[in-house]
Amino acid sequence: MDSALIPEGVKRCSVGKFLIFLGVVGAVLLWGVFAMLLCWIKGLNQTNMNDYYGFALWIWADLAVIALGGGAFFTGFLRYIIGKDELKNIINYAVLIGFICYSSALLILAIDIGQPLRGWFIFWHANVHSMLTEVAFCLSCYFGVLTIEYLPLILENRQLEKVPFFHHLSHNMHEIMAVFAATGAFLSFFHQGSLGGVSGVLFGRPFGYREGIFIWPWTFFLFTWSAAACGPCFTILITKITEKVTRKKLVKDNVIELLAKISGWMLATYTIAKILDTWYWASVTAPSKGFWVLDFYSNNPFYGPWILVLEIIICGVLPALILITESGRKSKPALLLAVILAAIGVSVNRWVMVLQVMAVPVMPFDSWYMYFPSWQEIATTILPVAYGVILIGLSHRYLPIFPQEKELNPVD
Amino acid sequence: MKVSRRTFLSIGSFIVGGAAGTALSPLPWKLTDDLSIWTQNWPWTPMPERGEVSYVNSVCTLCPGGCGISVRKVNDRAVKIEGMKGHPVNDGGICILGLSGLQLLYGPTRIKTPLKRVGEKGQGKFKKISWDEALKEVAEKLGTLRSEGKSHTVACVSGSACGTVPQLLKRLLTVYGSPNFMSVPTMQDAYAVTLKLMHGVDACPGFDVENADFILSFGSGIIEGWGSTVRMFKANSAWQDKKIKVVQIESRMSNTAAKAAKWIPARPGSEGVLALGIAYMMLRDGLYKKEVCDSAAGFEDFRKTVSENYAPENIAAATGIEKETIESLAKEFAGAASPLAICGRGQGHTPGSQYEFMAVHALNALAGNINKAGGVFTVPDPKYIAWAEPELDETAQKGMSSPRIDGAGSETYPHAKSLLNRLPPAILSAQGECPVQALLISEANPCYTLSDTQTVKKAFAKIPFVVSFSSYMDETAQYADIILPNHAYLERLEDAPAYAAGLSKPVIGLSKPVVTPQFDTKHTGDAVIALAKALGDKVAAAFPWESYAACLEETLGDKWKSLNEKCFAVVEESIEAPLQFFKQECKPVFAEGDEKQYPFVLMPYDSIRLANGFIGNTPFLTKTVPDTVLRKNDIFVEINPKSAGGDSLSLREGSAVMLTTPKGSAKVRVHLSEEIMPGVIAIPRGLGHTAYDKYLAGKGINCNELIGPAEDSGSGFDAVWGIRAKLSSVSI
Amino acid sequence: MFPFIFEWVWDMSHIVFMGGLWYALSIIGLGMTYCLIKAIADTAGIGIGGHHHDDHH
Amino acid sequence: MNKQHNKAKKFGMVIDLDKCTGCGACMVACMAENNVPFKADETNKLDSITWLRVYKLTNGKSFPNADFCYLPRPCMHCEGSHGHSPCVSVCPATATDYSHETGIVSQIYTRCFGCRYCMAACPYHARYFNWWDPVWPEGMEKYLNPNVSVRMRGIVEKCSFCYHRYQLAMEKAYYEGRREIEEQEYQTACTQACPAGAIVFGDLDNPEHAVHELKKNPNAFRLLERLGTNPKVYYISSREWVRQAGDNYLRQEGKSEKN
Repeated sequence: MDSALIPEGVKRCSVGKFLIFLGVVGAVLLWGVFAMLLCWIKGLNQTNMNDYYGFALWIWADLAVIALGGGAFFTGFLRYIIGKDELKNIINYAVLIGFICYSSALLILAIDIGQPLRGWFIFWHANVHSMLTEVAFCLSCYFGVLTIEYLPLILENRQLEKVPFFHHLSHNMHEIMAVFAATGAFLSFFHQGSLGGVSGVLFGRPFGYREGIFIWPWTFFLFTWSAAACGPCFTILITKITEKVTRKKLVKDNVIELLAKISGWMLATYTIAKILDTWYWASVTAPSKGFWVLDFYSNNPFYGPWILVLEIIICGVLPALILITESGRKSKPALLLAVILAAIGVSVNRWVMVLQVMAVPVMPFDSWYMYFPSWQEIATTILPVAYGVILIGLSHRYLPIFPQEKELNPVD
Repeated sequence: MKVSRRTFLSIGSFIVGGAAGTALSPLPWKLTDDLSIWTQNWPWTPMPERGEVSYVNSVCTLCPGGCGISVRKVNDRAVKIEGMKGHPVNDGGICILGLSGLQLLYGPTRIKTPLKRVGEKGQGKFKKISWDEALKEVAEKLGTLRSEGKSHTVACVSGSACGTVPQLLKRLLTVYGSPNFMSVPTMQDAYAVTLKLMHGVDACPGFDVENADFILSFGSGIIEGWGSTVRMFKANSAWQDKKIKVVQIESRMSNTAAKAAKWIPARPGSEGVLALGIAYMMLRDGLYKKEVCDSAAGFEDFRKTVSENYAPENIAAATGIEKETIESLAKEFAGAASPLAICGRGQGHTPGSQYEFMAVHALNALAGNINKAGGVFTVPDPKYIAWAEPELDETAQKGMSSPRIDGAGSETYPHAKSLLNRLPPAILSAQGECPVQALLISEANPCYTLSDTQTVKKAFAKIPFVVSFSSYMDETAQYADIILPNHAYLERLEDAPAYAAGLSKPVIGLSKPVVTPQFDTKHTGDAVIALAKALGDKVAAAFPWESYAACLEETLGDKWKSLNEKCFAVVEESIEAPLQFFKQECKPVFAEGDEKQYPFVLMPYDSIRLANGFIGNTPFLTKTVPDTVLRKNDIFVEINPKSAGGDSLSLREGSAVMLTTPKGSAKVRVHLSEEIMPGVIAIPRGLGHTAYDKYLAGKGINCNELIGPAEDSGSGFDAVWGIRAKLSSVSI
Repeated sequence: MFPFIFEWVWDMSHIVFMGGLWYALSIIGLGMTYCLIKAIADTAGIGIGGHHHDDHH
Repeated sequence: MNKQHNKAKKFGMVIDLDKCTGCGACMVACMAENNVPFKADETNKLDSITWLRVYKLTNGKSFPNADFCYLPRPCMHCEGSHGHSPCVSVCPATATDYSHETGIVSQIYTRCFGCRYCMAACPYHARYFNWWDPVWPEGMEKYLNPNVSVRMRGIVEKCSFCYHRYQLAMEKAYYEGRREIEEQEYQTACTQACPAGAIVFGDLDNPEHAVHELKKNPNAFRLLERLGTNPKVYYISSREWVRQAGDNYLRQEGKSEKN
């Protein structure tokens, strides 16, 4: 039925099957949209956030998806700036995942703020000293860049490509894509960093606060670094999942392995930096404010030293070791484990830097407070996941996302 | 369809150009801007109107403390209540309840028109009626009862006995032919009986806290709302500045105890014993004012009784306090230049045992501190109400000669003027027709504030005709047949004798209307006059005034002018108070219940953030209640962790538990606190309302439902301070 | 965001931050404008860059 | 006249915890003055707007050596270093500002779009979010104060040191031809209401104001001084454990650093 739209030389499932898939995921999407409307119409009392948890699940989701979406900028950076040409076989997908992550982040932000209709004040009345201003500017600009990077892909659809204007536009955009990618990388370095700065600058919150250089706390650099390390891992992970679902090999192993190797070294260096940062913070920064590091990990029902071990050792050192060793990269289960751990690790880091910062009591007579999101918060957080799945489904079906697909899956 | 390059180009440029054009036009920017402006002026977010600012001085009558207030108005709206500077009671300060008074004035619990009951008694279903209908119905009912010779079956409960409105009610009853005027008893009444017995005077107690230099408090909530709140707070601050020592004797660490220099946790109920233990030491060591006491009547008997029974070793078990502590307390107390011993538990809203009051007062007497700077004063009634004796007709005389329903003034209870606590049992124990055929209630909420409220409500349900003058839909108003709503306190003109201010001189206040009445209400004074007029003849003749305002002006006479200007007048009057010691005729009041079956003692405690009298808590007050007292609708009781671990309970912070007393049980949650004696459970007073609005109703439980009355053997007042209790697990 | 909004101060932070922002925006804007104009021109067969395509992807 | 023209002021508070009775009058005075809304259930203190909140501190000892103390916590109007208060610098929309003229941290309600970053930044929990539409029972909106705007849902609010009272006092002074106001002309609602006289308010830099001397009391301390927030609310307590409770200390620091 829709065969005219499907790229030439590839096989896709039947329309019926595809519609069932859309229907199931669409139902989840609608649930999320319903929750989103509740939050907009009735206000944020629909959430379990409170005056102690001004930042909660959504801000974590924002930080996490932006870190995971970091595959787009870093792969782009490697492909267009460093010149790792093999990566052209995965860049499309990295861009698509990035596009989904960033549009999701913007949507979540629009739900998260108390007065969405005034959201534009962040630009109009910008306070340049606020990390959040930097986030908002760079995020929106980079989202623009991702749109620009995604647009040619859409225009390469079999039918659209027939329109000469679209064909030329797509071609021209490819021509100067390095310029956009460079701008995107520049923007990304800053907004990934400023997201790290969000909690790093909070000198009233000793758990989040870090010293740094000029106006940038160490978390600024750690966030950029970790996004560069774990974003590509997430791209690999999603690629692997897509291959599993479509029961097709879509990207050649050497491409994946190259990306995994670079990620591995990034992750290894990041983990070392993170350990150093944690050590300095635990032995110098926190004590100067009257805190012994275990104060942050005791007297509460959830946050214990285990989370530090999980984030740094299990989800940092371990995947880094797997990825930097050739045998690790070549072993499919090990590779899969490593990218999963890396994605979890960066998510745990973002969780800690948002939720645990809020949970730790600062006034000596205050107490730990735990938080569990309301269903509306969970639904609105799952909403972008459903949206992402649908967009991937549509893009994979109708757009030539994987340049190696035809070669790897010859149609009889 | 074939799209030619030209067509495509033109369509394309049209779309792109159109989009760009729109984006560059002011339209989207204007819309975005308008939307954000709209969010700043949501029609459902109120925008208070500006206007001319003015201040009206008045006197707060939410409690009998008699503080001066200054109310800020914007046009005809009252917007803020502040303390009146220069007022002898509070000098600019104001308490938490007084501050939130506008929530009562403009609040949803106001009764807006006269109401007539349509549902079952206590159900709270009413219909609106006119003032004419309402007054006519009440007058007819009263007329019928009077003509049937049942005038003595009409009773009246008033929040206080002082002031023109209570006196008008009393006068109405007198000329109508009923002796049954009752007021809600407080510690003032227990003190009044004490002063009568120990000095032979009719007087209110005054406490010269500003000049005392050692304060020994037997459970009085000095900063919990005892006496006149603001005055006591100021005194407490002055003590801090002057390093004056306060010793608080109390089984739970109240705010007062936390602020005090020394907290002595004594077994609850043993305060009177402890006071006499201190008296023992003073007598033994000759640390008392011999020139005052030795010549006082009954002193030798008193000395003998105390010496025989109150040696520290004898009372150590009862009080839980060591001999040395008692010894040093006695030395410190007697050694101070102006020591002051006070009692009246918590806010003093309940009378307490006569034994205890007299024991504590004896300490002041031994210290020679009566009617002296820094001591206790006998403050005479200001006596400004001097109306002509009314002429009683035959019915009235007959009615007045019948015995009082509550037994006050009888041989059994010679000292009490009224005994409201005896009213419910009198009604419930009567055979045949209810001994109270009609009841008038003004400024009182006995269905909430009396002990064992279940019984009280049962009794109220039996009274055939209840008339309430309440401004608010409280628990008692729900039991009314007719409600004749009074103006709220900021809407009416009324004298406010500050009998609870505890100053050494009587102070009269004048409460002035700050705003015009918001609803179709009537001043109770005017309603009483109207009722009297409707009853006719001699009853009407006793009320010659055209209106309540005219009555008040005439009553105050030469004081009217200055009162009207300043809102207060200090009456320069004092009274001779010869000292006489009492024979040991009073007994301590024990907690009801079997010790084995009920291992704990349950004790209500007062908090300044919980109004627990006739006035219900305002939303602002409830908002300040900590989450260790109330969470959602669950009340928390305080218990020492040592007591929480016992049995099979092993309670944790916030555990739900069944609290059972001989009077009833209720599901509560526990707050583990090191600030309370093991074995004692403390429950906040002031929660558990069933009436009022969603900001108060249904929150927690009323401690009075779990506690039964304990009649004092000396005065007949309800002197209950606690009850035995047990905790059992509850299935959730 | 703009010098005419009252929060704007001519200080280093604003110049650096807003400078960076407008720089990035300009590149993106100019780049897209170039692509669009060139695509229109290519479609109309005028040809700006000189070389012809088909050698790509 | 030796006073400079419109000399910069630094308004602050000194709260005597020995006098504070924990009665909560300051909280209610604040709510009444500043049109703070209330809900039917305010027992969840994590979403209950109380610009001034009275905390109860306990010494952690067991009966009968237990002790407690109340501590009223308004906004600290942190100066940080040179006005770099924790919340002001993080607000992305310049909706909160540190005034170098008065030392007051303001909140512009119509500017705030509710991102709550300032709340995350404030270690004192002095900032509150309007999770709900403010609703008054019918008729009760009559008592609302026209000098303070009612806040709409979805924005952050906090103690302003009753800034509107400063404006009114300044207006009155200008009207009477004066450049400066007297200490008593500008007092916050909580200070005015405190029945114990525990709160003293004034210009910390003005030697004629009571706070200027009071803050030098050897028993004076501020909350969380070690964070560098440089707050303008001082507390006085004669009890050592209370002063200790004002900041975080490492175990090995013992109890000697502050006494």
